[in-house]
Amino acid sequence: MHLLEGEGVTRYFGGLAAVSDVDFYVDQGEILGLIGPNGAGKTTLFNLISAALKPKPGRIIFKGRDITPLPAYKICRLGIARTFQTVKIFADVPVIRNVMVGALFGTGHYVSSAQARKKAEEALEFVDLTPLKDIPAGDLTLAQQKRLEMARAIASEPELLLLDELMAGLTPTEVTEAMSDVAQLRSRGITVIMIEHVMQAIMKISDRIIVLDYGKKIAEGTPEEVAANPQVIEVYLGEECDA
Amino acid sequence: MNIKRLTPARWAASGLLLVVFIVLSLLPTLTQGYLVTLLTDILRYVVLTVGWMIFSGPTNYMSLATAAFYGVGFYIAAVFNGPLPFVAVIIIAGAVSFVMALVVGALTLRLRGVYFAIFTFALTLMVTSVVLEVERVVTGTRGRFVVTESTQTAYYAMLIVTIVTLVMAVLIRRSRYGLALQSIGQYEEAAAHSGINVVLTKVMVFAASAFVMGMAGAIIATRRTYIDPGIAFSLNTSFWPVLMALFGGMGNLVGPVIGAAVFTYLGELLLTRFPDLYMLIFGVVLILAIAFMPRGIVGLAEQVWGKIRGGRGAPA
Amino acid sequence: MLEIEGLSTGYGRVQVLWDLCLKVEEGEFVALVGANGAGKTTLLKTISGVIKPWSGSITFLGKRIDTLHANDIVDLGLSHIPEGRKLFTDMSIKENLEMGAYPKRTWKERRETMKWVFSLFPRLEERAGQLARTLSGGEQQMLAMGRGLMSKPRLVIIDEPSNGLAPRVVSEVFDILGSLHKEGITILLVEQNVRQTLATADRAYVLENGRIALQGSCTFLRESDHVRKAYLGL
Amino acid sequence: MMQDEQDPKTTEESSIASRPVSRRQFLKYAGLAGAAIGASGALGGILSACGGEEETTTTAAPGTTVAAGPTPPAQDKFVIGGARPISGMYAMFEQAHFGPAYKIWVDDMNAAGGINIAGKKLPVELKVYDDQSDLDTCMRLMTKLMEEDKVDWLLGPQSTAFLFAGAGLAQSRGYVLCSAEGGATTLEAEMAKGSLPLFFQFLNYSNHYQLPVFAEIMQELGAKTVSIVYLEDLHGIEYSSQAQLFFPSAGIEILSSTSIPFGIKDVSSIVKKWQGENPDVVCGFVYPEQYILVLQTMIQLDYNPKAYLAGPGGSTEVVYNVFQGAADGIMFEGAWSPKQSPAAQAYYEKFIAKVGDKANVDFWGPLIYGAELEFIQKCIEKAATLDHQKIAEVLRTAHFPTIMSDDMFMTAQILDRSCYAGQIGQWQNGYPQVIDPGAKRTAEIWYPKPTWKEAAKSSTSSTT
Amino acid sequence: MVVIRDIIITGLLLGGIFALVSVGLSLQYGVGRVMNVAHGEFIMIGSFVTFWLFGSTIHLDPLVSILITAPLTFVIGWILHATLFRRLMDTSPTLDVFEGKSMLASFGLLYVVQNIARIIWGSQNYQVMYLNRTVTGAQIPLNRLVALGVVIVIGVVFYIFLARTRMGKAIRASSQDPTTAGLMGVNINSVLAVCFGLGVAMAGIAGSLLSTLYAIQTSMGLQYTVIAMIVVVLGGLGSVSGAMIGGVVLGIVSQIVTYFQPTWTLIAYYLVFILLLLVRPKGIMGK
Repeated sequence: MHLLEGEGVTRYFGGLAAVSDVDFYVDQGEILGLIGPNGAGKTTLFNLISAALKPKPGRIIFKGRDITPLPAYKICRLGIARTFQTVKIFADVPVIRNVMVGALFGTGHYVSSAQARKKAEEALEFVDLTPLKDIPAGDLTLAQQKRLEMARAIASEPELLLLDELMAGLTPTEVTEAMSDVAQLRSRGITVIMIEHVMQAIMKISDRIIVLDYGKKIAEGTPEEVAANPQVIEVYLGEECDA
Repeated sequence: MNIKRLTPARWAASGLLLVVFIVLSLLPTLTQGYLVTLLTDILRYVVLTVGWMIFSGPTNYMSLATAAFYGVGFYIAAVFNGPLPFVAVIIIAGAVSFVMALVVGALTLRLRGVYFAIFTFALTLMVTSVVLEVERVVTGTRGRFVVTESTQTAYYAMLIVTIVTLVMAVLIRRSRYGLALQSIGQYEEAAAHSGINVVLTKVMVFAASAFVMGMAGAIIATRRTYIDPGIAFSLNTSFWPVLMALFGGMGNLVGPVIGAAVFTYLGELLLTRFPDLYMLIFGVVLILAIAFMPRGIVGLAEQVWGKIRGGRGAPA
Repeated sequence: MLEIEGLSTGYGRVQVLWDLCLKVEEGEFVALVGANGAGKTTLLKTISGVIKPWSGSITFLGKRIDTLHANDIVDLGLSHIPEGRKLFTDMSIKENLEMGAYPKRTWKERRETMKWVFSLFPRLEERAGQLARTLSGGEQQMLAMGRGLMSKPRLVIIDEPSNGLAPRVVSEVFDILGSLHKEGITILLVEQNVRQTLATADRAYVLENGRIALQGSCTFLRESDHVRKAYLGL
Repeated sequence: MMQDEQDPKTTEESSIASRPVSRRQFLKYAGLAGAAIGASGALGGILSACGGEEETTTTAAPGTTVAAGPTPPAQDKFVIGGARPISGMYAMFEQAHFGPAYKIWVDDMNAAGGINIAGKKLPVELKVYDDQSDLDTCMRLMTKLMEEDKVDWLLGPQSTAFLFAGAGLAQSRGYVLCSAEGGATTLEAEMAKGSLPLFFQFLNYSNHYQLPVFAEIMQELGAKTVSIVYLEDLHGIEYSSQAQLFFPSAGIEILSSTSIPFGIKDVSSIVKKWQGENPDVVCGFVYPEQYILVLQTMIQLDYNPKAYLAGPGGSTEVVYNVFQGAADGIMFEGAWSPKQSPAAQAYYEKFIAKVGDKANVDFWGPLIYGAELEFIQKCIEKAATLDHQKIAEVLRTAHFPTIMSDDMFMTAQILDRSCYAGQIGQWQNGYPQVIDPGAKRTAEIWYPKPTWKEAAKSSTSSTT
Repeated sequence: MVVIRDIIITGLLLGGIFALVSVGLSLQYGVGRVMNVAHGEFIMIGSFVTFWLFGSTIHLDPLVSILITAPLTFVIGWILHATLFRRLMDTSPTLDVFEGKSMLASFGLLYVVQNIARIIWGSQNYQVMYLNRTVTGAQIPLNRLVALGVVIVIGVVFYIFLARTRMGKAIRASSQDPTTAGLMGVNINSVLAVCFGLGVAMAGIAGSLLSTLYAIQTSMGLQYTVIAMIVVVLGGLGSVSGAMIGGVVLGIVSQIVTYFQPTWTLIAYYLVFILLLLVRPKGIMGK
């Protein structure tokens, strides 16, 4: 049984298919990369998995259970946490309390404030934000805010983590760090689906990659397979135009 | 776990608060007469403003339904005070407002921004019209006589409701639900994806704030001898708590309390000194406050204090 | 023509651009590349006056523009074609183009200018009366570019024109940029499609985390390992 | 002196339906409060407060400074206070009907050197607060006037609902409240029960005189049928329900009775209904805003009943002027006429001088208020004290001549019917006439009323 | 049948009046995001200026007086936006905050305008008697017909203004995407001030006509604001044609209910409004 499975997942926006009949799965402990040009439907797919949107038609199955009809907060409590492409942090709330939200509400079982704080501190430690834990989250840099989102997601004890462009805007050094963070997540038993534009990172770290274009799945396979796929090269990297 | 956060400043503040409440609870024995009436009125606005803040402060949903919940409490008192003991009437009034807010909240809290404000505004008008029509058809008249309570009874009842409101506000603010509300206000979507049951949280807190509003209404009704729907559901009751909160500053709980107190007292002063110009002055003050004191009296005080202390004002 | 010095800015309390310097000479075709979130769009918005700089200066045609409002900057001959087209979807194509000629200087000549734009984008002329929202993605991008040209700019800054377009259309867009450049219009282009961008532009800046990480001629950059790694994952 | 002091259990609110507060209940509150504060000190405070409650709660009433017997008071002015609608929906009444009457009286009094209390002349000071036409504010300000400002005399609040609430409030503070402005049967019942011994009603209203008199007039004219429109407010509801009592017993059939809300914007369907019913008389128990709309619609649809009775505001020349004389022949609740007596003519001129515009004079209230104040003044002077209980005794029984009547007196705390200048008026050539049956009638009734066009043509309205 | 015909005709006429009092608010919210609670106060100002001119020695025709009330109210609106609302815009971090603050500030404005008017004109009821007859043959009141005519003219003129003129196009562009309109060279601040001024001017025009239809008094504003809010939300915030349709819908609903039970009229307004908000929060014409 796959950890998460999507069957014929489709979603239209005003006549245009943002995601069109996509089948996908991810297994326990895997890191799945999701790539494609801007507007290919990657974030929409995340929204469908995390129930920000409902697939019409299509089904999403998590650990053998059809979670399609569930509201977003229940999805989170079942163990699917996410981050956002455009950061959605609670800007006026201190960093630590941002993370505590995940710990208090996202786990699906009762967590005392003290436990939540402890968990939040651990999560912040993991993303290296401990020194900044008491300042308002809005004062962080964008890169730090991305990490904060990850911490908030981790604090909800997910089994599956959806990372949307975690590495956007990072310097090469930071990208390397972020990669090791993701690898560490896996060693903690967290399965990851990540959308990423930083190719070098996603190629290196993913076990498997799905390529979307115009809402359709055009390729799937190991990084090597995908990188060698001519269709992928054409749509994703742009036509080769020799100067 | 809160003990370690009780710094000397907090001790001092708590002590001061205690003194204030002791003075307030002894007051009717010290002075008889108008001050008690005025204080009851101020406390009423403290309850309404803080009640409004409990929900609308962190979530940024501007509710204009205060008059509806307050008015329902008002009416409950008109109908039941006398046959039932006063305490029961207050609690029933709160409970009915609570239930009403549950229903309203479940229906409307998906509306955002100005739509929510207009909806709650129209709701108040509709409740007024419906009650008016029901009274005309059922009782053949427009209003009702209310079994009254004495000035002091009403004062103490209002004081207790004020304390309940403040305690509730502090508890909600400190608790996980306060954090949840704040998260909802800042980014509703992210809150949902972090596991917060957004709808339930909003509706429950909305209803809790309606609870204290209903209680305040029931108490004031017993000071009025006679009421009718126009009196119970005055639109001012919806707008004033918002303005008072804004006037005092929405950053913390002190702001609304100060806002309500200063606003009510200032209003009274102008009303009696300049009866002809009162509303005009009031309007001008309001506009200036909104335009030039975005963080209210408390914000202004902090800024001034910051400047005095070391030239470094509070962040704008 | 355009000179940026020591520019810092951001949103709210978050700084996005750090002490940034950039120069575009008259007649140049300059590209600005960098990862998502590196600050490219922010930079363009700051140039065109949508975002106010925190510090630093922006000079256009010898005039400080960092204190001006967006509408005054257009008037000086700097046109910003925003990311995601940002068309007025409830207005017709003709009206969208007219809006492009909004500054008083160009409003009077809008009919002539429109003829010129139609000659660049013949498909727009065929559909002049249609609402902008009915166009396909490629046509919308054409319209956005056409609209940006209606103010007869000396400098066009253009943000991600290939975003979400089919490959064939993308090359069409680049062809048009090339021909505009040949007409003597100075261009500052932001793109993700690095390969094609570097093939078309003269010179490029690489933006990383709100700072210029690298700059040079496109030929040089195409050979750069850094660029290849960051963008192509090769 | 104070009723409350004799029975401390009922505390201050003895009037309409108060309930004594038991000590047990108070302990309950105290317990709750104490728990909430979490401080035993506060608990003690409330407990002691509770004890205080049972000792005395009455406020210093104006009479307390005055010793018994005709000793002049120590104070050197006589303050008369009121919470009045300076702004808001009732402001027009304050502007045109009531406010000027009070000011005239104060001016007159001061011109005469003040009010004479036991041989000492006290200048009169008027203290008016704006209640914004809001009952809540009004009650608070009335409390302030009584408890903090400790005024010597209290003006009644404006509008029936306010009066209901104010009567009990003043009663509880030991203040006499004389009201002209509004009133209703419900309050009369309370007065009959004896729970409002300090309340006196001067204005004529529905059951007590106006509708019975109107029924008499209709009988006299031979009108057999009536249609009613009334506003969904206390005045409208009150009048329409009284009409249901008085009209049928006078042999007049009510064809329909339609209620309308505030803010209605089209009444053509109602006027069309009347066209179908064709009643002899239409009664509009509505305020000027709706009255103007109803009349305008009737003119537009050219529907002209034989008589139309207008509610409050129908008696003002302002509203009459709106129709540029077409309203000639309209009857109104009221009423008095300057032609009635030299005193009325003199008061009319004084009133114009005060409001500055004769269009602003109302022909229902002012003469009554003028007479009311004159009557009160004479009663206070006769009582020779500021003790409200004693003044109330005088008010109950005294007979004085006033500008309205040679013999003005109260019957069961309500001004006697014989004292009024009139109950129903009619506009005739832009002039208000009293049309009560009998001696009070100042002109023959126009019946049927002229058509709208005739009226507009023939009128010598004051606008021209 | 006669009843149905009557309801439709009077409903249409009433709808015209409702549309008249609403178009201005629709414009103010649609483009400027100001939910102007003081909207009705400007209607009142228009009414009283017209009344005053009518009663003065020149005895100005109410329709002609629009030529005075409209520019006058426009200038008031323009100044208010250029000072108060622009400041609120500059100091508000988000659009939501601005909407809330501007609504509350306009509540203060309500007090100010109403009380200045009360000090000038007092609290009496007045009305301008004008064209108070029916169209011969049909029972259609002429003054209401004129009001309907004027609102149609306003609608058409405004439509042409929006469709044809440079400023009109700028307004449309700004209401769709203010930032991009700025990139086109549109001075957003001035467009917003003009729009707000136009909205207030429309209130002024409505006031001129209302003074011939209903009793006017200085406290009349709020009831028209409430009607306008309902109509505008019915039609979809920001849509001028929506305001027209919303007005007519409300007018006909009002006449149907008045026919059966007049006291339910207001309840029906609010009920229609509340149900519509729940079912279609963006209004009839909303997208």
